[in-house]
Amino acid sequence: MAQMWITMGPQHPMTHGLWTLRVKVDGETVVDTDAELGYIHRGVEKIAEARDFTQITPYCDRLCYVSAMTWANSYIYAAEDLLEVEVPERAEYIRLISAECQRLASHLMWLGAYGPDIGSLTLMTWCMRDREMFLDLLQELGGSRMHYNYPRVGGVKRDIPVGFADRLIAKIKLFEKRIEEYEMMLDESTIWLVRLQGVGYAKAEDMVNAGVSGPNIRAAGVNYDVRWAHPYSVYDQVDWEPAVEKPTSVKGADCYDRYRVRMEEMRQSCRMILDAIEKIPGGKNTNYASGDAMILAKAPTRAPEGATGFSNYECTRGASQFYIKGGGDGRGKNPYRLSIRSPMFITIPYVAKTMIGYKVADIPAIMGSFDPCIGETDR
Amino acid sequence: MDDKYDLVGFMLSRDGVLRSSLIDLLSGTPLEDSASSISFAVATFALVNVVFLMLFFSQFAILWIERKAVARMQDRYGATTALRSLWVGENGVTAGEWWNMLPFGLGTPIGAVNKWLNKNFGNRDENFPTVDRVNNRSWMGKTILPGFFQNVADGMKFLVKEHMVPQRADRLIFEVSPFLIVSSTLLILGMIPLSSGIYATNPDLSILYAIAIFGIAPIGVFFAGWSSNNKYTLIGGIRSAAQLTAYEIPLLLTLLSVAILSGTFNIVESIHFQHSAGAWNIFLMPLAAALFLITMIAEVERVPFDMPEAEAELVEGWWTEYGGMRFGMLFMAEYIRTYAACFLFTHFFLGGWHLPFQGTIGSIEFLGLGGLYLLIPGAIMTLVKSWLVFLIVFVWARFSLARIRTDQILEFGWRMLLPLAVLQVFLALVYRLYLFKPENMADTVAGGNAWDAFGIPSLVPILTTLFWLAIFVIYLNDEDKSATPERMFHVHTVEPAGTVVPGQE
Amino acid sequence: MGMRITNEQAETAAATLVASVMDRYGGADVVATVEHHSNDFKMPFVRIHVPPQHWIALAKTLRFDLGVNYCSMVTGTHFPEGGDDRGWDVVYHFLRQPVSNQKPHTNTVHVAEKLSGRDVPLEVEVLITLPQTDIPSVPSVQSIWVGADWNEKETWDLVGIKFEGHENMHRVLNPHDSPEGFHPLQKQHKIRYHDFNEMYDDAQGFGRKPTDEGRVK
Amino acid sequence: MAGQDENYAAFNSRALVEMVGDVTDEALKATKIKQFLSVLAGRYFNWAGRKSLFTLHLGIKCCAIEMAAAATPRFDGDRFGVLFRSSPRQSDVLLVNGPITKKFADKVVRLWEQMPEPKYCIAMGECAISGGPYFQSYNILEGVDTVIPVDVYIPGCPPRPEALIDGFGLLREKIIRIGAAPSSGRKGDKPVIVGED
Repeated sequence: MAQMWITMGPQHPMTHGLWTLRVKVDGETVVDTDAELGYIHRGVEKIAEARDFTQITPYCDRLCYVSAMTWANSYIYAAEDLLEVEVPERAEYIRLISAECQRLASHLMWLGAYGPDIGSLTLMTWCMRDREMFLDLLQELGGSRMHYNYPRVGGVKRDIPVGFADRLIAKIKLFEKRIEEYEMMLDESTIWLVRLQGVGYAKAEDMVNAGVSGPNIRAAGVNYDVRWAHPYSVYDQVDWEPAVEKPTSVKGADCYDRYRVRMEEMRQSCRMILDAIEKIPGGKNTNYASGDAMILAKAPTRAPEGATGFSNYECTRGASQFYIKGGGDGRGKNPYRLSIRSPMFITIPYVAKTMIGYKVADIPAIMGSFDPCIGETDR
Repeated sequence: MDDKYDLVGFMLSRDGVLRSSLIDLLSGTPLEDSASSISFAVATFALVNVVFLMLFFSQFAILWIERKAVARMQDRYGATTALRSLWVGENGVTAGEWWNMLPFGLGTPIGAVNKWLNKNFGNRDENFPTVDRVNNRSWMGKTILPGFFQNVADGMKFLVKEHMVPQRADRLIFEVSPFLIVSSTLLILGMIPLSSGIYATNPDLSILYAIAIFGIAPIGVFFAGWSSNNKYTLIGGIRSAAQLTAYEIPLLLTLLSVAILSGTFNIVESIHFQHSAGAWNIFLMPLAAALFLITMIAEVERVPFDMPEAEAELVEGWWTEYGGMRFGMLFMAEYIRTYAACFLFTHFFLGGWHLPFQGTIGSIEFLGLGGLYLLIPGAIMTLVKSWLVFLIVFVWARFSLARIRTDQILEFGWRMLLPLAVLQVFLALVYRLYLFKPENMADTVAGGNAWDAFGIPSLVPILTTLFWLAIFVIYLNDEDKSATPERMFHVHTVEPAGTVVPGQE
Repeated sequence: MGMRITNEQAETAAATLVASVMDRYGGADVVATVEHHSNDFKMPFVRIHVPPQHWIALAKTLRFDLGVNYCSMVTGTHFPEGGDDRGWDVVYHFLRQPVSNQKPHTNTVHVAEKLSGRDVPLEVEVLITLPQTDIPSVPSVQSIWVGADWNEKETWDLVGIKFEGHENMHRVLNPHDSPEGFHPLQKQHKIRYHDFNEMYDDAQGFGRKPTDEGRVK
Repeated sequence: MAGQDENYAAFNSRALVEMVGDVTDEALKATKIKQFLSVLAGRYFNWAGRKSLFTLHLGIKCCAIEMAAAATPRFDGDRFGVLFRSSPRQSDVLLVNGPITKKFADKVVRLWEQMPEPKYCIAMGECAISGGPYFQSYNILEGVDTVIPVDVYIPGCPPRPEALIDGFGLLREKIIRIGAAPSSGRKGDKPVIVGED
């Protein structure tokens, strides 16, 4: 059969968003690929130059619609680096708990979207069902289902409500059982194994050189994690360890490793949350008023000319980084230049090349296993 | 044993009520000479229509079964669409008194009925209209057969959708292939008896005929995939052709073993054999039953063998370009094929219209309970059995399994199913030649006992079932949890990743 | 229990990298210093000012001699009123990650407090200042870090920094039919470069409506 | 690539099919049965059309996640016959759930034109209605209604799944007015906005 180019996208079930993958197939085998991005480029970096530092947070929420809290936190750490703010420890704990809840929700969304890619439709509804638990928890903090606008420069918007801790612990305990349920459903299924194992190999050093980060690196056998390598929160005080896989081939990690490492990360997040909610300073059932010194530190609103802020944050899909130059118009009220580094923007072209040589049916399996999110990719 | 309710005899036999009355009616008219053939034609037409309508409308049940069963598997409630909104409108917005637009006041009774329905079964007063609306609480959320009419609505909607043909498509073949698929699928229903007395036609080689009809639709699928002039549909058509070719052969061998065991190529006679010999075929050939189900799932292209219409990579597979009623017909054809597969499994392995333990319970003399038990119509039994097969096998497999890759499908078909089917043929030969006692066959209520051994009645089916059950249990538990998980299937990589620069080849 | 790289480890690692850079490029007005973040942990990082003509050599040194293996982000900035000597900034952010290929059925579990020398994760920020010009250009490091490829594409697309020697440069976020030389993050552009009415006067052809409008309802 | 009129069949099949279609249309026009059925059967076809709204599986941005959540156990849009198809040929509703960039405007118009009549468009979320938070951006259109006629607007950033389900309900309110008896013009002729009542 002759070789032909197939254009997958922008509207395609495989893409998990809006982008185009041009695939050159020889029969059922992929011989060449080409990625095309930019279908939802909103120009957030330009808009941010006309907003002050508090107004930028909602845009960072909307950068990645699956893990809004982590992206808002990532920006907030950069802004605190720029404005030289010391954050109270209780606020750090609350940020950690909220970010890990968001990580659970995001990984559940990934697993739910990965099920239809492989063909199991029930997995999607189950994962979304469990995701609702954590959306409710985050809703108690931020007041919205998806975009919370919760962290502030110097702390968080409001304290955890009374009784939040009990609900959190109960739901985490329930969810730890649900993880075993999913593993029983998937790891015991031979079809799931033969679809994921031996597909989409990626070596660790190649991925690092190409800019891939996060769980995809840890799936290749190294426990490199921004949370301990470039520490930014109280992750050194709570009980956890980075999830890491043992790839079974010299060719690196395959889709099954990436699936396993995300399941393991969900376990670690549960462990982290259960430990942090006990260690939180000021007590887990006390509720400080908004703006209290325990949860919100005084922060300047103007950045000096020439000051820069940088944050390196372990987002759910990899290392998300913000670089802010202070001293813009309005005498420093808003950034002169806000630069966003999205992990998926660099990962997607690499993944497109990773598919070469596999079958057409493996394209969604490989693409989905890297967890693409186009909102952060196009900014 | 024949079913009590003999529609065929009622309509077609020369002294049956219908034909005799027709002949009496025509006597004395110029048509008297040909009265016999005319009555035969009329009776055949009536019979075929009755059987076809029974089969066709009973398939709305499996659509409903699938929809609600899937909802339960996914912790949802499922479709709740009912006919109520015909008279209560949508959220209180109605279409006005549309019946007054009918000419000559024909709509007046419709208006009266509508008023009565609204008075008795209308919406209750709602305190929070939006909340009740979104949570589907109007009329306390109670509906008749919730969701049953959803499929009716889908079908009727497709009727009025615009018909589009892609500009570059080969228009003739694009238009013809759905009709090829649908017509060949409907022909299968002609071969399927609902009971010994209710069938459209019953040729001697009906098994071969049904399977031959099954083999026609793939051609239409490939035509549809090619003529749409779309790369997704083309790949889907090619996948479908390869897959169906690979799975036809094990299917035919399985049915050959059934025919060998029951000594006939006729569906009705094979069902009679299962009762007369005293055991259903599934207890004699569990392997054949499993092979038949697997190959049939592949034949009707459902998960896990739905590569031709894989939503993930091929948008909707080979019917991506079909919209409107063409898509509705293809959708219906797929379900008719599935339904026919359920019927064939019921007839070949589950004893067709025979009741469970018909011989034992049917021969109870106490208070005539056996007679009462035998009064259950065989057609109902056939429908219930095939619905259960659909629910337990097809729906459950579709929504709990994932999708296999094309090369794995073909590898599975050629390397595992084909040898097993050959083995099953030999097993059937051995059973028929050495373990089968023809002299013990009896076509009575109690049934025969042709499968006894050493004087123990029906020892052969018991031992066979236990043997295969043991093998199944061992296969389930033999995996070594502690061993390092070795990768099972490796994909051959033609070029290492990243070595090809796009645009330069 | 959680772990983290301590400040002492990071300080020593940064100091060694700064020393090795300085004794090699000290003469060529390359300035490498150890800076500190100003949020909670005050973690140190390395900031290197390099003129564009020495950038490729320094990049090769960083990548192959000093083990800086991860190019995370490229930021271009436009300073219209920055004066003649500082019209544009190009900031590369690099990370040093202790990641290596694994043998089958094995993995590497680092313990942060025990890491030392080349294995300590480090953050390097390379600052290239360009004079005031219409076509700012720096040499491309696409061939040294694969990760720099699409970052540089994006920087050219949005800011208009020209990367010499970058193969297959094309627009990645803006539409391919964007006007030549339109780079939205340059300061002379408003957030919306088209006027409000232009959209409906069909300037870019986006005012077009499907032909079946009105038949639908 | 085959030309527009080039054809692989032995004779010009297009002419044949069109001729047959014209004959059928003439035969239908000749009789008056069409007018009678259009009233009587029209109401039942209208019921079918509004009860099964197949939505195009198009996920643009944040609201796509809520669109997916509307099909999951807690909200379950399937109760109201809302299914998601991946092919525009088989879908009735184009659910625009995100900002329309200049790069995507042509594509979304093409998707709209690939859908068969009758078809409806729902603008979900601020971005699809007006550009929302990105209203000022250099790459965003002010709402999808600059390129596509919209039936129902669902405000929110993002709207909750309940709002989406209610938006489908309001779309059904709009459809039931099609071919309805002339009466006091209730809402349904103008674009519907969720939460208006």
